[in-house]
Amino acid sequence: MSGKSFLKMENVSMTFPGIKALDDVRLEIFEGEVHALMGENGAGKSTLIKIISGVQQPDEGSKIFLDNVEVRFSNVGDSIKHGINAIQQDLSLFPNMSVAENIYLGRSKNGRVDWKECTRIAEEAIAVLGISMNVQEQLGNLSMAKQQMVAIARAISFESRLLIMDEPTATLSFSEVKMLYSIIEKLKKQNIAILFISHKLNEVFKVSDRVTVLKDGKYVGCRNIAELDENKLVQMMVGRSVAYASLNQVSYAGEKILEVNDISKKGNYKSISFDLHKGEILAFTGLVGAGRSETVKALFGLNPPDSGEIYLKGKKIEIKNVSQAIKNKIAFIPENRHEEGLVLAMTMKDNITLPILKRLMTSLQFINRRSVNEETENYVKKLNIKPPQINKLAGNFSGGNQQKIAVAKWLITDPEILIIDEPTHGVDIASKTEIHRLLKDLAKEGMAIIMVSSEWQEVFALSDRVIVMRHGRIVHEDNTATGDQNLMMEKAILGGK
Amino acid sequence: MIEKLKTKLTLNEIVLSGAFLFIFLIGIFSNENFLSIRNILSLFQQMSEMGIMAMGLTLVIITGGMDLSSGTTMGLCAVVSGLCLTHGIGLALTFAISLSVAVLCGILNGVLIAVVKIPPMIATLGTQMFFNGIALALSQGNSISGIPEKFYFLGQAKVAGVPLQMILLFAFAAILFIILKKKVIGQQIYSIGNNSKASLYSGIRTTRVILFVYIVCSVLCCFAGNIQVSRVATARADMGTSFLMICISAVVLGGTSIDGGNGGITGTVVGILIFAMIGNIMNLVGISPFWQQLATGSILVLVVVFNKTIEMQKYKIKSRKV
Amino acid sequence: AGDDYTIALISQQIGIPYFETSNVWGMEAGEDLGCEVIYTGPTASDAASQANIVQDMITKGVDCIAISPLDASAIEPALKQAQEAGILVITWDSDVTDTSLRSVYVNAASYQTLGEHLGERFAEYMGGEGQYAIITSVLTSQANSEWARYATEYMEANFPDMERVAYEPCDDDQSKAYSITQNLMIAYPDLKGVLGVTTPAPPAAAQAVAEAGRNGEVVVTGVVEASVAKSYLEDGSMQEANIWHPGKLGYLAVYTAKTLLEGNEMTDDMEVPKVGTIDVEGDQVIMTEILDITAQNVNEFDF
Amino acid sequence: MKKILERRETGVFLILAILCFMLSIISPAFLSYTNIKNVLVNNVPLGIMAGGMTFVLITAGIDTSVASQMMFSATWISIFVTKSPLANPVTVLLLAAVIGLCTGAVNGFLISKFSIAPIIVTLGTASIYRGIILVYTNGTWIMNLPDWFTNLCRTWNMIPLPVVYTILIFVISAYILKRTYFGRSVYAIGGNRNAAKYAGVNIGKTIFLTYTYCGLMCGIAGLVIDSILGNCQPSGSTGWEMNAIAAAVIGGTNILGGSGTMAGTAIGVVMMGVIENGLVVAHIPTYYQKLVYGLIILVTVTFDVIRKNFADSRKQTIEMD
Ligand SMILES: Nc1ncnc2c1ncn2[C@@H]1O[C@H](COP(=O)(O)OP(=O)(O)OP(=O)(O)O)[C@@H](O)[C@H]1O
Ligand SMILES: Nc1ncnc2c1ncn2[C@@H]1O[C@H](COP(=O)(O)OP(=O)(O)OP(=O)(O)O)[C@@H](O)[C@H]1O
Ligand SMILES: [Mg+2]
Ligand SMILES: [Mg+2]
Repeated sequence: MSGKSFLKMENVSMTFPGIKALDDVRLEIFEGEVHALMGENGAGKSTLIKIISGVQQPDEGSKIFLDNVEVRFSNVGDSIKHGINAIQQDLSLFPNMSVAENIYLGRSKNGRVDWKECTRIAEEAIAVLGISMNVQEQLGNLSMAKQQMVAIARAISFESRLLIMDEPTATLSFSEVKMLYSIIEKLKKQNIAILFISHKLNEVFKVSDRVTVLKDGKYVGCRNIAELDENKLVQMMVGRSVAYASLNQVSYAGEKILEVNDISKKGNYKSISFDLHKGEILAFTGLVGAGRSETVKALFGLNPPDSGEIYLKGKKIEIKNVSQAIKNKIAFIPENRHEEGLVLAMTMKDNITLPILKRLMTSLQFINRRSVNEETENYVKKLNIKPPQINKLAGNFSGGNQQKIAVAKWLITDPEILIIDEPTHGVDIASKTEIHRLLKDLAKEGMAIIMVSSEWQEVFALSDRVIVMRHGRIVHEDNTATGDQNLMMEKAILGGK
Repeated sequence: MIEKLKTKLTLNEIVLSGAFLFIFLIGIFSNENFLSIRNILSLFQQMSEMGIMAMGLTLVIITGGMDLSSGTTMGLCAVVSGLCLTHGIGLALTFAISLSVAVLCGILNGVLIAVVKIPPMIATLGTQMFFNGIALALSQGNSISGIPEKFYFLGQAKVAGVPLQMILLFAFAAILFIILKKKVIGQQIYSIGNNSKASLYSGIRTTRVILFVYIVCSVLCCFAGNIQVSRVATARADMGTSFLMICISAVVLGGTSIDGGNGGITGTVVGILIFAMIGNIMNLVGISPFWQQLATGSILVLVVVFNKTIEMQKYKIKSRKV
Repeated sequence: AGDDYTIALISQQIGIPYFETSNVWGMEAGEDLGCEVIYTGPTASDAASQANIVQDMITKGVDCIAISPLDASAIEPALKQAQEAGILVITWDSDVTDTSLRSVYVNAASYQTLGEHLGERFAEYMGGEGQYAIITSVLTSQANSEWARYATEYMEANFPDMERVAYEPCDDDQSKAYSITQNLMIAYPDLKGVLGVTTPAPPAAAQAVAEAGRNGEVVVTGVVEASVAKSYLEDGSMQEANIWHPGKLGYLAVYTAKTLLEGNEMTDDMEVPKVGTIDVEGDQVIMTEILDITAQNVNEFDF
Repeated sequence: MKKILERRETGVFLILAILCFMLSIISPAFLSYTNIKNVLVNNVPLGIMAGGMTFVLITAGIDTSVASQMMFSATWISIFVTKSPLANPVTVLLLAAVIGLCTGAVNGFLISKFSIAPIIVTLGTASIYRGIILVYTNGTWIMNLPDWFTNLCRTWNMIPLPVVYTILIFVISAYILKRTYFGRSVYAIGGNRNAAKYAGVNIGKTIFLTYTYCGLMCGIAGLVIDSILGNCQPSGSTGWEMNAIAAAVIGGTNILGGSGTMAGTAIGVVMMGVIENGLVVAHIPTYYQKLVYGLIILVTVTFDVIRKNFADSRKQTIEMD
């Protein structure tokens, strides 16, 4: 692959107060190639693409060339004009607007909005994806997966020469991912370059032609994918090799702790029944939008069922709100750590101790700073949170470490049942293995864990039992070790009989 | 020393102290009476009602909320106290009744906001009119005079030369300071202001905390109302209604972010003090109160803009250095 | 320097035409008499902030506080402090409940006198019968409420055929007074008169009446300055304005203050320059008549 | 048809219709031409302000200075028409527009340039604008505006002109919101600010223009209120900013940004006017009017939020067979 150079960046640096997110980075993208950008959490990938798409301006001295002409993007409009479009990491859409308008917005620069044109463009874009959707529907009414598809439709509907995707597959499951692959193929044929960010190595090897690796804001190297294998790539990213071991051989399952009997909620989940044992990791999987999050939220009092029963250690309980769930020693780590998991503007120690603050009091009923620090440091060590600065704001940690903080925050409550939704969502490979090991250790100590995951690799590597959901129902249940993986996938896509 | 201060104080605190000193100096040079003990004490006496109300608002605003009804809550409590007192009800019982009315107001606000989930601005805009309506209906629009003299202690008594309400102001400030900085509920208030969803998932009873905050705010308004009733020996339904905007301005001037999540009591007290000093100085110098309005608005805008400018500047310098 | 007195002339609310007239004349009195007059007052009808202003005036060390209290009792604690500080306190325009707190009350007319006079004049235009409404400033305003009360009581006692159907506040906002009058004419089709006891009300009411084409059918009178009332009196939408001369009252307040500060006394039938002869009854200095301003004589007034 | 039923405005419109029906039973005069005209004309200045406020609220902002801006413009206009020989309908309209654009632009500049919370900026500028006119006029009224000026807002052949102007302004504003890039950017910013940025919307410029547009509305409202009343009270209309917000919110504008329409705001304004008028027409004693007023607003808003929460909780969050 030796196309013409489309985008070239040299000496790119980006400084935030107190941190240098990018330090003298370079990147070159050829026309019509798929270029992967890799690196650990916080390596600066998102920052780099924010610069390419004009969201942020780099430090002085940074150079960007398009077709070998130096350019400066002072806002997003500039980059769009040059044919650069991006799907940003966090879903960037407008819930109050129609699908059509979400796709159309940002186009009309001469002041007028042409609604017919708007509908036409949107319908075309949706058709390209090969799905059907009413484009007049308000976006907020759609499921997360469909919203992600709209984001993709939006990006490809522009006449772009470079399409940037920052972890587009993080919220997609494999059937949509497959569709994405074929779209990428199609775009490539039209000589459109694609810059692709993902933490899923298999994906990278599947679609990309070349890969650039960043580490701690610095340029590590750029290779043809053919020169690499997984080990070498991980070596480049992390600086050491990481074994992605399968941990599910050992099961620590003990006595039954939770029994869910035929719970239903209109429009959310239907006839859900399952058991959970101590020391067991039970995975809920399926396509995105299958209703897994809705189901597990029911156990945490966030989405109480209309009918059905829940038994904890043989006793019937009702979980109508979060505090009842907590009283029953259930913990829930939500899938979106920014919106739901962490208080980003508070320090790590305040985040971690938030749920148990009442226990850490002096005799005068004041917060005991010493025990807060001790407790936090205890978990920092236990989970190997880096950097171990307990007074750093949670928002200033990298993604993987933020996830660990979220985990720590709940472990500190010493739960009997831990529900974790997408435990490694957006987490880099090294941190991912650490989190996996951590979960397994917790199971070993007797904790019952329910894990929701869209990543098959993760499911098969970690869980003892799998429940496959589709359209709000359980369609399949099996032991991971002995079960037929292909059958499971099939069920998830096509549903049970 | 200065270096130490620099690391200890936030930017906003430095700017605020600067503004405070600046106005203080203007006061000293414009009128010889400004620094007299008498004036300082009367300054605090005048600002204490507003200060107490602003402290309640601070709590509410830290949770990311807003209480537009605080002024009319104050008027309602004042009228209730006035009616009780003029109908021969004893002091203790009067306080109890007035406080329960405040608690009810707080509960109504809290329920509308935390349970029904109406945006705070809208919910309290409604209760603002509603409480004022009740106060007017109760008092039939009259100002209630003939408050028994035994009630005067609250707003007119002095302890060792210091007005009682000034002592109350600082007592409340101290209590709220401790609650915010040292107590669990304080930390919960901040965390709700930062991310209420994450707080809920952390097991914080957000509904309760929000209820608590609105009740505290109403109770403080009740104190402010009773102090004013005692100070002017009259109760009127319109008491406190002119405080609202000044109090919100002072809270923000004091460094509490209107979006919630940060801020504190000290800043609010300084903010109110700045506004009170402006009025005081202008009265002493004999400038038309219309200028006060102009000055208050300008100070607010100037300080906030100044703050932001330095922040941006600092940001630039820092990024160049690293 | 002994005669270099500073007098604080404190009104109920600054920025409303009535008190601005007092302000202008009060300042003039200051110049004529060679003393410094500080005119001030709250920007909104807020009794507590008037008390704050009194406190600041005490601190400032003025020689005399001449105040028109917003609320007859709310101001008393502050005036007590003034007295304790040895400051001469007089009231003007309206009085305090505890009369021992001030030396003299410079009185244009008591609440009762003006209230009854308003009622009497209004009733005459109404022909002593029919439905009427009163528009006041805010429900909590003492002076306005008292005038309305005395006027109502007077009419109830003397004209049994008159019926007060509404009593509405206009927040001293003329656009609100205007729409209230319109609403009243709809709500009470037989409405025969609107009495405005606050200055923004009568002109706004008159305008609403004129626009409805009911000049004369609906009587409008009330408390309002000649200059504001002029055009409405002339086009027949307003019948009469009843008021004393607020400027002269301000002048007299300053004059009285200065006289008392110098250790002299105000005496009955005294001739005050620019004001005229005054009566003194006990501790009240009374500025005689209430003006009845009509289309015929409106040009004689300069305020 | 289903669309109409789903729309947020329909609910308020129904409440309004029921209210009007009840009032017309209590007093037949309520539905008379004169009364309807009065309600509409009297709420024209509020309506125009609420129109500007709608733009601001949709961006998730707030403008607490609208009443001050309106009186700021009203005061200078009244001085201009009474003093200047140049005054004629064209120059007055120009003046109103320029003043409004200026006051609005100051707000917009401070908010977009320094990214300060709008409520703070506008609280500050509200006192500044009001302070300036009060200091200048000393609070005295400006009386006897000339006939040609007041005739601008007279009723002409049974057609109240101010209402015509307002309809015109609302139609133009609705067009801007619905059909222009600027209008859609306003929604985008309120709906998801970051996403708007990523979509290439110039946030600063749009915010600046929004507040400037709101200022323009206030400037025109100042002209209209002068012309309707025939004189100008610089200290008047205090607290109207809250009424403007309430009108927009009752009309379905989301105070958290992202949604709202001019039609809704128009209904909200009429609703506020009808309540105020209705309290008098229904002979509710003065002392209880504010109580009833507050209660109606509280109930309307609560009802709407409960309806929405309920609808959300029943929402199909996943596709089920
Ligand atoms: N606005 C900001 N202010 C301060 N620091 C920032 C800001 N944005 C990013 N950073 C920091 O810059 C570094 C790079 O962040 P970036 O989001 O580019 O990482 P990433 O490679 O995309 O990671 P991930 O895989 O977790 O998405 C991180 O240390 C982050 O904390
Ligand atoms: N129409 C909608 N309105 C409101 N919230 C929605 C809607 N659709 C999805 N969500 C929320 O988005 C989140 C993810 O939704 P999704 O449809 O992906 O459910 P899921 O299958 O349970 O999640 P996942 O498979 O990604 O773990 C859920 O918390 C859900 O409540
Ligand atoms: Mg990233
Ligand atoms: Mg999910």
